[in-house]
Amino acid sequence: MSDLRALYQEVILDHYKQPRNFGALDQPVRIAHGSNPLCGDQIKVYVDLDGDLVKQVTFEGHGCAISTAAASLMTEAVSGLARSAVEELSHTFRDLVTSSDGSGDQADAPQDGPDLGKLEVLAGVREYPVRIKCATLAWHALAAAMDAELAGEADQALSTVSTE
Amino acid sequence: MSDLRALYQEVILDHYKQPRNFGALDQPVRIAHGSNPLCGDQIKVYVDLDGDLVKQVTFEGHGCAISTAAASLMTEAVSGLARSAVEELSHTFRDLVTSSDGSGDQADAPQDGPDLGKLEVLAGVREYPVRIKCATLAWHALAAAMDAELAGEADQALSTVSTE
Amino acid sequence: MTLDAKTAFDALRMREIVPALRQEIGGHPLVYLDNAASTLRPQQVLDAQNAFEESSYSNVHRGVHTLSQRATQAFEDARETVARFIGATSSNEIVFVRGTTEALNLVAQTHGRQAVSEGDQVMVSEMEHHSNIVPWQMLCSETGAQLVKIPLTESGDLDLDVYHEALSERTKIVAISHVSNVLGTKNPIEEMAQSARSVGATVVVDGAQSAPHLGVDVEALGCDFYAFSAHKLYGPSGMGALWGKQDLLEAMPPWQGGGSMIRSVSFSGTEWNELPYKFEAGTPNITGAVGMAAAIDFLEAIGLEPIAAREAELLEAARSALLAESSVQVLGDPKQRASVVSFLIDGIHAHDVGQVLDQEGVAVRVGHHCAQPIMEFYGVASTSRASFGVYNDASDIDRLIDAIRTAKSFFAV
Amino acid sequence: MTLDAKTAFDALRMREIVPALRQEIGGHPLVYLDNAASTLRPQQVLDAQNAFEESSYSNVHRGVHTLSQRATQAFEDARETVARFIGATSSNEIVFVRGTTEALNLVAQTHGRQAVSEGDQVMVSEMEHHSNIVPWQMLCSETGAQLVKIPLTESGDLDLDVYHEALSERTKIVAISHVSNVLGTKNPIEEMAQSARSVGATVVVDGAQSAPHLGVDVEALGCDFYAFSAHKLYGPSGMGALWGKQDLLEAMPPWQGGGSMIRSVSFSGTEWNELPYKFEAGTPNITGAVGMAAAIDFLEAIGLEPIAAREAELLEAARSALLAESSVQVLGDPKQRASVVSFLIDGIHAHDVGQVLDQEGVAVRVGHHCAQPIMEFYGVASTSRASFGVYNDASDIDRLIDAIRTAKSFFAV
Ligand SMILES: Cc1ncc(COP(=O)(O)O)c(C=O)c1O
Ligand SMILES: Cc1ncc(COP(=O)(O)O)c(C=O)c1O
Repeated sequence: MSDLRALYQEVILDHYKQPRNFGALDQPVRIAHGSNPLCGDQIKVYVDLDGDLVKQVTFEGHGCAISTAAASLMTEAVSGLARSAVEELSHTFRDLVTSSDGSGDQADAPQDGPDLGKLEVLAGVREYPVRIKCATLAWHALAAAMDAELAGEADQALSTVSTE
Repeated sequence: MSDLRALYQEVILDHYKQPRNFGALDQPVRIAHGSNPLCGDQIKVYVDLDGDLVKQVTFEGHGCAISTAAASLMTEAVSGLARSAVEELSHTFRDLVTSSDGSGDQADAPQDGPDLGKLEVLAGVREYPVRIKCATLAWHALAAAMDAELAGEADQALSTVSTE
Repeated sequence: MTLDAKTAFDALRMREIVPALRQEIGGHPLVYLDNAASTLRPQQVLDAQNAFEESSYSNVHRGVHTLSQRATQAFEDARETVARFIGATSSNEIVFVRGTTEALNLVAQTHGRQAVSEGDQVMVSEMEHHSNIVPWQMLCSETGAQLVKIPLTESGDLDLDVYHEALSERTKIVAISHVSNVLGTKNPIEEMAQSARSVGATVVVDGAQSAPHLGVDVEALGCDFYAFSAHKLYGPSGMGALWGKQDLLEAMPPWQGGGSMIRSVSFSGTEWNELPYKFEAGTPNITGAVGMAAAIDFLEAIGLEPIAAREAELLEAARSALLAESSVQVLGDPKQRASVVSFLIDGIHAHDVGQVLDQEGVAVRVGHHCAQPIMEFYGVASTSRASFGVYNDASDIDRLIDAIRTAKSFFAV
Repeated sequence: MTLDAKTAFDALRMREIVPALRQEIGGHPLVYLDNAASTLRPQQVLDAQNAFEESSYSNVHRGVHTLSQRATQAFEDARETVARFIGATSSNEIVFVRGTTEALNLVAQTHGRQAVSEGDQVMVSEMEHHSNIVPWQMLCSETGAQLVKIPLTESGDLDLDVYHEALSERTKIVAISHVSNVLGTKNPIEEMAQSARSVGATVVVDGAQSAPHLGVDVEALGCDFYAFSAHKLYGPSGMGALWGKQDLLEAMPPWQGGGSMIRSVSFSGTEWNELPYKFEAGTPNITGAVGMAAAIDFLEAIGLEPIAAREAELLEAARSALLAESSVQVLGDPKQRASVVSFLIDGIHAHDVGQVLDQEGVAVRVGHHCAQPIMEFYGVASTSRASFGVYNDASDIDRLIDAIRTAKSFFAV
């Protein structure tokens, strides 16, 4: 159970049960789909861009606790930032959730990059390689949305494998 | 070495070095090819039939000691027999070389059927499953020759497998 | 449980027999309920493989030396064992493959290409594993044939009325799983095969989930091909078998070319070998065959009937316990079923269910189980699945239910 | 032998390390000279497989539970090991297969079908193993392309003049073995690949006999595909790898359909997965991958360079001893060679040679070695072949020669 708490921190459960910025934007400048075939999760990220400013980000979709909370936390973290700051944050976040590769050594976490704030609660995912994709799904979709040259929908399928 | 002697009895070595009835028949009534892809052996059996009588059988080809000696011994054993007697002999011979399936128990050898005479020297093959096909190649070809409804050539490839 | 079966299983003391079951996960003794994905190997299977490696391994066929003869003997004995296990008339009808998936692809790419042309139909059911859908989709898109779906009903049975109705002279192949890996549905192959035969279609049975759990007799099933995997029946991964009717196998072209499937090769032409070698190009999984035969020996020593009876009881006990649990839903209620049950917990995503259960030492599989059409049918993205094997017992179901309660309380549902 | 290598091998005390070598055959300690057909496994490979079975086995990918994560990790680590072993840039370029034969068929049936049309040419050499002939023959007969032979010279080398001359825009694929399994010839792949590239042909290398004996760097070879088998490099049977250049692999259609090679499946359509999973349908040989990686670890711990040097010395010593022996003929005298020598004894059929040698405890392979075109070229039906591995030493050559003398005296030649 203690291990479970490390993965599913209270903040995560809270954002899972009450996702923030949940729902479509009326007039999004960009939209992207993300899907994780591993668990069938689907996510749609709406982005309101104003030049270089990410004014607001919302999301819709159904996923596991980790992917829902990660999306919810992401929308809070990036709304109002400059595009470049979002990219930096995205980078730092991915480092956070992948860096220790399950060794559990917190000291391995990246020391540089922007402050992750509440996003830190997702650090526990590092111990669960198979869940890392849950935590980064929304971020992949956001990146796809921002990269899309034109307004419109972008598709981002998280690659995965399924055997049994 | 004692095991080798059981497989390669003196008679076998003798027939290997000096195969009897070796060569084509001038006016064969039947001819059949036999091949053992396992070792690349090829044999051609010539049969001079007179009604129900197997007047003479000869062979050509290159093979290992067992297959050459078996062919040579066969030609001696069957020449002059009635077709039905040849079939019976063939049957008894196959039993001889396959019956104990390597258990080495001579008592397993068939007690009924015609007297095998010199063909008995091939009994040691039973201990070497992979060599059984060497001992029966000529007999397969002979059967193919006798079965062929019309004078002409019959083909008999001994099925086998080759992997490495 | 019948008394006899009980004795058989008690006597087995499975945790002693299967080394992987001796471990702890998250501080709890492992409860392994992921048998439909793959099974754990009994010591005797590992021992058989190791002994073979130490005293008899060599490449098979062709060799004169002692090891090669021993290896060939063991390999062909394994084929006999497999043939007997599924009631094949001859071991010539057993083609060794990597597993069910390769077997189905072999049939689709050889017999399929022979039998199916533009305008023909291939029927597969809506409950198939991807391995029994995609090869036929590929065949259909290659040939211009149509892939027709035998639909599911809410209970998780196949809609046989639709099936019988849909069969026609245009139906060339019917491919169905014997037992569903998601719903546990046991399909009435005998009946379905009979109708298929009456229109001249060949029947391909995906036996991945039936071979380990039911006593299978391919002749009685009335099918033409039957495919299964060793790793689902306590044997090694990378090993499986395709059974096919001799006349069909003989009429089929080879699939892969190489050593062992030929009689002779020259640049002017090549002759194929006889059955089953025509379909076994290259060095096979030799030790895998020995392991597969050892796994079958293991199963047969217990007896397939007691196994089926025992697993049926476990399945029903698990279904009842799951149905009795608040917030838990069980997928489907098939008429005949075996060894597998899928469930959902309201408010907890299957991925999270799997995570909590793992922490409690209970291994289940979560996801779409390579059967996305079933997920679509029930309108879910994924399920949790418990599947049983010879080494499970009633206490494993208690542990499963306890872990589900932990999950519910953790997620406050 | 260089001093370093000698130390390395002495220190290994191979008979202690490889359990199968501890047995006696015909009352003599086994001398195993059939390594080109298949190798024997060191204890550490068996141990790695057993340990994996006991603590980490489960089906790979998709699973959330601990065992499935361990299994996935071990499986993907094995892929990294294989990639590193042959100098691949990315483990995405490594497709796990049953062995060389399956790898070659995969390339022929996917890339081959894409690249080759009627009137095109596929070139293979006259020294190929059937596994590198038949798949191309099948492709040619399917597409109407022409199979062109790169001829042998008496020494057992390829006639490179003819090769360079024959290459043209029509040549789409050149398939050659790195090392011949009959003659031991080491073909100049770099040079041959360069010419092939200049006419736009893809180069497929059969590495079955090079991977275990040379340090292979696929990038340096300049080829497009490289295929090899685990069972020939002290790993398990039923396991092997295909390396392909990423852009080629990406452009290729999948070969087999099923679980794991898809991203999503529905009756309206299916999306393929990314590399290398697109080519790995169904449950793979999971424990086999672990064993293959353990075998590579075993080889790398000794070092591929010392192995190549040591085996080269053994080969030359064996060739000299055979050539010095009356009535013995050695097939070919290739410029560059490795680990394999074929010979004939006048007046004794190879089958009988193999039999006598076996009785003396010396395992060699006799027959056509799945390379009938070579037999045809030299006008022989079969040969005896001695092939060396890491566990052989000079005393094995003495035993071979002694056994040959026994055969000669037994048959009075
Ligand atoms: C019903 C069914 N069919 C086919 C397969 C594929 O078997 P394999 O992965 O061993 O090829 C599975 C494995 O989950 C299955 O459950
Ligand atoms: C040169 C060569 N190519 C291909 C093969 C086939 O390998 P496998 O049987 O492992 O598929 C062999 C095996 O003998 C070989 O020596």
